[in-house]
Amino acid sequence: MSAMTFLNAVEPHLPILLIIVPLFGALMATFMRSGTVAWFISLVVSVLVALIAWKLLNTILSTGTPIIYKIGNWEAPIGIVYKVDQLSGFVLLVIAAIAAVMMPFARRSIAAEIKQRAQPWYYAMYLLCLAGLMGIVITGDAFNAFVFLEISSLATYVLIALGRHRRALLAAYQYLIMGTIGATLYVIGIGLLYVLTGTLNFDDIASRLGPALADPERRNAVMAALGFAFVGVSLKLALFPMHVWLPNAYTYAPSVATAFLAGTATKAAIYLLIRLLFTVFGVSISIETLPVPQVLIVLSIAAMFLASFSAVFENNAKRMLAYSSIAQVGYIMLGVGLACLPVLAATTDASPATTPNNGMTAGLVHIANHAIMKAALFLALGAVYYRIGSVLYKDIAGIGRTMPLTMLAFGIAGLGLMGTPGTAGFISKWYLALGAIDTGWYSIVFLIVASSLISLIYIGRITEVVWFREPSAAAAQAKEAPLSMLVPLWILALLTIYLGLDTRATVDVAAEAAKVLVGGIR
Amino acid sequence: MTNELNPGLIVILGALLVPFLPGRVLRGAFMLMIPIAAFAYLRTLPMGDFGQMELMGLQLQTLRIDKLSTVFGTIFLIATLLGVIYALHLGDWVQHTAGLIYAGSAIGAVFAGDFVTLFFFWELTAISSVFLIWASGTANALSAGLRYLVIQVGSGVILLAGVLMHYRATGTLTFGAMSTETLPGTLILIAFGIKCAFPLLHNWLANAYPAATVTGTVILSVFTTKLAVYTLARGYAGTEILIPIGVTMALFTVIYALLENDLRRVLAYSLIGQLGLMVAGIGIGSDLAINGAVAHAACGILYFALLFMAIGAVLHRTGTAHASKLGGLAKSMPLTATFAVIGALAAAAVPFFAGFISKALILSAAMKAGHFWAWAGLLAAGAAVVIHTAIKVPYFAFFAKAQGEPGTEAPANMLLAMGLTAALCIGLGVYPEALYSMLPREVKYQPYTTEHIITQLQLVCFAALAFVLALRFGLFPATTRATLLDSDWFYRVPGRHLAMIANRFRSFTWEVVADGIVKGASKTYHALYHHHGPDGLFGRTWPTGMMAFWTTVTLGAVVILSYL
Amino acid sequence: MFTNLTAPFLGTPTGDLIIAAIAIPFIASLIIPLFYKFPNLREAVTLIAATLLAGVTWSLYPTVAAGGQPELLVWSVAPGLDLAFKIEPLGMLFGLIASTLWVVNSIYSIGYMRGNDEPRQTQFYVCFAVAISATMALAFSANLFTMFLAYEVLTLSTYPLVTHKATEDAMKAGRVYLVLLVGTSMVLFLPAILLTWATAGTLDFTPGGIIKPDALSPLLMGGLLALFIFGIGKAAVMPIHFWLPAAMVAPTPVSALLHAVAVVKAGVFTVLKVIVYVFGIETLTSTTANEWVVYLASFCVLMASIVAMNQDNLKARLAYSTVSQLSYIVLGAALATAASITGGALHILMHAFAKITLFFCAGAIYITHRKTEVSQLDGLGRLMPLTMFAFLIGSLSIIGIPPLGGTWSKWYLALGALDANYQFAVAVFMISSLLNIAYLVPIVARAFFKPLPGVAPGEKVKIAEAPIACLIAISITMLGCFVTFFYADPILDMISLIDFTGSETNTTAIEPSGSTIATPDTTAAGTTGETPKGAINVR
Amino acid sequence: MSADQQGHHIETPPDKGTGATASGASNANRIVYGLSAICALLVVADLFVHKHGYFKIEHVLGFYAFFGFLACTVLVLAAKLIRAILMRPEDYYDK
Repeated sequence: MSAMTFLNAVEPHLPILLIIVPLFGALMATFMRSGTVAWFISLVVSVLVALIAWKLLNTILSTGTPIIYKIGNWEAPIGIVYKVDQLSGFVLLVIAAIAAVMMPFARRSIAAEIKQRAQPWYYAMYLLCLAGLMGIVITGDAFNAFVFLEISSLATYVLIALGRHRRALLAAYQYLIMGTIGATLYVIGIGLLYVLTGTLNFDDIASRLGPALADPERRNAVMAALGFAFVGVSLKLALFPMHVWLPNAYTYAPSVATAFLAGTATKAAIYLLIRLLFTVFGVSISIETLPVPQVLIVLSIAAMFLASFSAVFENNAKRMLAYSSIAQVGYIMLGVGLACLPVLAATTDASPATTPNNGMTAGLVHIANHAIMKAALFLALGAVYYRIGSVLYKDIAGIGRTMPLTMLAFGIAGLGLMGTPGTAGFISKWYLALGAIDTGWYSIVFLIVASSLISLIYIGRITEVVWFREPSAAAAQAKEAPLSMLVPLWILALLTIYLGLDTRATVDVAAEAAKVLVGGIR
Repeated sequence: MTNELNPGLIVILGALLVPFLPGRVLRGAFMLMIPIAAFAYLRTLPMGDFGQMELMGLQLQTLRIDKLSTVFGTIFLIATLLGVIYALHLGDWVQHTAGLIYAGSAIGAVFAGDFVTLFFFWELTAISSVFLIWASGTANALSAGLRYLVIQVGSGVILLAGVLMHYRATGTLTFGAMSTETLPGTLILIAFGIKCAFPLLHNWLANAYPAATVTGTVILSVFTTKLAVYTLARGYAGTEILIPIGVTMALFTVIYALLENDLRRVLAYSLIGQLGLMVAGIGIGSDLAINGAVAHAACGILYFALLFMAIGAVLHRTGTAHASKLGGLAKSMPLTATFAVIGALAAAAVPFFAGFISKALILSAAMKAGHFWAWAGLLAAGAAVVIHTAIKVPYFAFFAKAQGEPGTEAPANMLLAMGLTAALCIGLGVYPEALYSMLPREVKYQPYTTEHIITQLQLVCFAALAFVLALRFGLFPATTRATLLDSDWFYRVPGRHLAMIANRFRSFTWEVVADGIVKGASKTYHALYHHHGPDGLFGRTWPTGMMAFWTTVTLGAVVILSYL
Repeated sequence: MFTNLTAPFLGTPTGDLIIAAIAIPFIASLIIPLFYKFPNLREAVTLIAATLLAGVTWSLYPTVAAGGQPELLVWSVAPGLDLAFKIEPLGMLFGLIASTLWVVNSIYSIGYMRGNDEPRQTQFYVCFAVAISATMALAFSANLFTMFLAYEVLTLSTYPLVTHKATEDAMKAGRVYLVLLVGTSMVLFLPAILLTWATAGTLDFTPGGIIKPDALSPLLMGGLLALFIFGIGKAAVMPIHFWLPAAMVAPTPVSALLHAVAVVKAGVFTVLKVIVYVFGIETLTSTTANEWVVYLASFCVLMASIVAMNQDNLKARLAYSTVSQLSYIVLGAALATAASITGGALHILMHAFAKITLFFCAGAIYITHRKTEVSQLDGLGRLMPLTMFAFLIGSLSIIGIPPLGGTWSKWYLALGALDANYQFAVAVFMISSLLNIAYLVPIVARAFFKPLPGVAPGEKVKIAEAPIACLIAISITMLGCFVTFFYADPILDMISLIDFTGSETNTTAIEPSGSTIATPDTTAAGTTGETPKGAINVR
Repeated sequence: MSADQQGHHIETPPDKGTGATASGASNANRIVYGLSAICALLVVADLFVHKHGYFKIEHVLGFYAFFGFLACTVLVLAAKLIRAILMRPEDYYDK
């Protein structure tokens, strides 16, 4: 059997492989004694998953039609269907790529932060989490999505609990409680939907909700379903004010886990919310019947500001970035919220139906951009932690002098976070603001830029600490991070710049997805 | 190109070489050569417009030779030569260079055919001349020089504004006859008026000239004001408003000249008075009057230079020029005293001295044009000159009872300069045709008629009699070291207070605003820190129950909102 | 997936030169750190790069002077966000100034940094080169996005220079610098660009502007202009000027080239570009949206001068002077006439030479005699005659005295004020000249004519001038003040190539030599196709 | 400074000043008389001069003499009056 025929035979099954490979990898890793071997398995699996995701997205973009994979060849209402369209393909690739890129980094970092005994366990949970996230995104079934959500969440609790700090356990515990609440709310929501429509398939629910809504007796149930599902998923993606589990979880998790979670976990949840709002409930319900856009916009803006302010005053770099993540989630959700609002009379000559929605584009682009930038930032801190065992400001003072390459990458990603032109962050901000202008909410434009000004302050503050303060005792002793750490870090940092200058990989795809999602609105 | 170079530039270029020449002798010889060379060059130039060039899109005419410019150029060059001789003893290259650049730019301005070139040299006179004041090195000289500079450059910028408007309105830059009907014409007149020390715009002169160095004052007395007279003669001949202005200048300065104690300041005021005569002449505007103004400018240059030289020599030797500290120097400085007297006689317009042949033209012109009051005013001012300049200056310096140390005779170069100037004063008085032939307008005038001689002598002698009698009966105002209020009071007292109050107000508001900003920022900071700091509501770790509570609240809110 | 991956890279000879102009300093910034142990080699890299860059920009000049506008689309980042360059006369002028003065400044820097024994010199030269690279990109930018990108890079690359001393004061100043410049650009400039994009559908600098007079309500039009004016914080229009005096903690070469030339001029240059190519002077004058800027800029011109008078610190005084002078250019832009914009552009040149001279002198005084305050300069002219003479020349050029370059910019600015019918602005320029005297000339007077403390008046003193590298630089820029008076015609010719109306066929008055520029009568609302009334002869 | 203040008090005594040319009061008197004589002569000369004046007043006998004397006297007296108004201490502006 030649390689070619093998690939041809495998190709139709790529969607399920996306889940099976990491699951199998996790299983293998569990039985390993050596952390290094487990790491190697994870590395191979991650890269494989990323390649599969890339292949899938390419296929969709070239054919333009979604890939539908029926598990066991059962038809939709009965069987579970995996569906890869532009949106899910995009998010899959983002998550898989982030997971793969940081694997080289993980070995040394994990070896330093986690007890030898627990290392294979870490990698197993890591792959399990990856499988769960992939599943959330790829599935076309509401309950299946719940299952994957729980898989990834459970793995996450373990990942967090593996953190060296004694508070890691508390953080994991809190997240466990909150995650369970979120999952419960979500399951109540889809339970209601099942009662109303008799199906769990996203597309089928969508097609059957219309009559349900028209029926005054069932109308309230639809609204309740949406409310529960919305709040449940929002909790997972740390929408303000349900974000409070996040700072501690990110702060006390092992460095690589933080970077991984910050880049991927919330993104999968965001995907699920978008899927629910735009595909399942559909534009007419989520937007015209319910105040979802208003709620989203208000909460997002609150997140952008309140969390950013907290980031300004933080003295723990990881925690600062955690707050920043909450704010950045606000950006993404603001884009989603703006996408829900009616667009004013076309400001450009092109006809509205063919122009992608700027708000949604911004939200989706920022999923990728934020994942990259935040992963880079956390990885840089991971490298610092690896060298000096702390990320408190007082300890990392002046570390730019001893770890210049690490901190330079940190600085570049930081610029991206501020939305400096020439970085990926600017592109997100640009489309987000355009989305606000499209809807006529000029004031939001100013809120967006004002909040990025706050990010200037917190990034500026840490920059000053690491570059201009006199080195602390620990920082003065530090050495530059090893190459295995620098390479992933710099790949992400350079991506931050590259994606700010060449947006075909992000904006074009996101715009396609936005067109598919929101096309009907205009 | 070579015959299209403005003679002023020759002087300026020469001046720029001066600092690099070693040794006082070589430097002195070179400096003497500069005005002579420029003069020789000027003689070779035919009448006409030359030096056309385009600079920054502007059509310039950098050299205009006609009778008006030639007579001023010639007398300026002569004065330059005299000034150089007078300053030969100095070792200070700064003053030499500045003085020559100053002279060169005044000469250049005279030969400028367009407003841009004029403006160029106009500003250059201001910048270069201020060094002659600063070179005194006293605190007073520094501040007086600064005020002088601001006012001079102020004249320049007003000129610039006027020129720009003129250019925009007419599209031409040629400097010709102007009208005061228009805003640009008025602005340019004001600019000229500042340099010409029009009433209320005059105080820079009285402040700066006495503050300058000994040699500096001599040079200063020549150029700035006479350049202004030239520009007025070119641009505003026959502008009636100039007549009252001129008469006012001639009359009000008498008071100050009578009262001032500092003899250089006396001369400064007197200079303004004589400028008034010229301004009035230009205002009258007849051929005779213009000729008179030009001739009087030429003569005025000579005899004021001579007087400033003499008083300068006194200052040089005794260290003071205050009437109350001088006296009796005729014995120790006989030659200087003699020259001073010659200058005084010329100033008093005694027949056969320079002033006589020029002043007569203006008075006759006023008479012929029927300007009775102007004529009477100028006549009165002319009589007063006899007292405050011709008698008071030499008297208190050389003949009154000695109040201070006796000096020694002036250095040879000063004496030479004074001697030459004195000779010119007498020469022109005796042979007026030398000057008359150069005057711009074609008018025949004979100053030496019996009637004219007699009447002028009457005027002079009775004025002298009045002085003698006033002195005798104690009516002559005492010369006291004091400050006389003048128009500079307006900006030096209320103006300065106003500026200080405004500045205090500015810094006060500044502080209030800055304070407000700082306080506001710090309040915001603390409020934010309170809520967002590590221990704040949004920064600390919440208990799990609270997290769950807020989740519930959000759920409730969303659901309730859905039903609304 | 990447169907449009072929880069739209239009490789033309001039295009390569544009890339070279931006790449040379950038590559230099990468090479400099390699030689951190060999200061001579390191400085050689800077000097070679500077010379090369100047050569490249000057080789572009003939094309632009002949009426060409080399273009280069490097990359299309996203729809509307093109990384593109186009050299029009204003940009050419600014590029020439920045690149030429970088050579001079590099010479000076060597003298200064070594004379002062400064730490972290490698970092200094690296950041400097990056800043120059950004300046070139900004000068040659073809649209607002590219300009904004370069603008931000310029801010960020100069931040380490401002904080070079790494003292608490320097950090504080750096914070002000960063927050004000990045802050205004993010909070105001960026929304302005966004609004422009939403309104006009393009960000390209287009002759005649891209915003139509009726595209926005008068209030929004004024508001958009306000976003630009205040958003471009580098132009230091009050009250966004605090960063400039704060930035004076930087080493003097930084103050000289960056905070007197590159950075601040980048600000006013941006303002000029926005007025000419984004709004278009017709749009502005017909909607009178520019009116308030005229008053604001006038206020700044005078107020900053008054503040300057009260500064004892020499560099602070010069900084406030810069604030005032920058407002000249903003005022020229706001007057929105061909002549005033010509004047503004000329002032970029003239003020650059004059102010860099003044800063060079201030630095020379500091490294030789450790004097920083005006009140300490008594008699210093006897010790440093050349330096103080250069200071005088620089001051006179700023005042606008012929034969120094400053005369011409004032001339055209005032002409423009007359054309725009703002007579009072003429008065502002004139009064400001006098204020300039009041805060600049006393420094020279004091240095030359007050006695040197501790030395008897007649006593000979030994001349103690700055290092020779500094003196060379000072002399060059001082001579530049003269040269720009006598030989600025080519610059004027080049500026007059600017097409202010965007309708070349309409303005028949434009000749190939560009000797005249016609703009339609400001009140006639510029209906195209009509022969412009009251064609204005700029020259 | 003290020298200046002293200078402030040094005044030229106007009454004694007349004869202050070291020759004493008689010398001064001689000047007065001599000058008066010359003046008288000049007025007499006026009788023999034919005048071409444009203004009638010029033809009055001894007009120029009278005018010169009067103008000077008036201006001197005016100056003496105005002195009181304009005179300030020497360091007036320095305060």
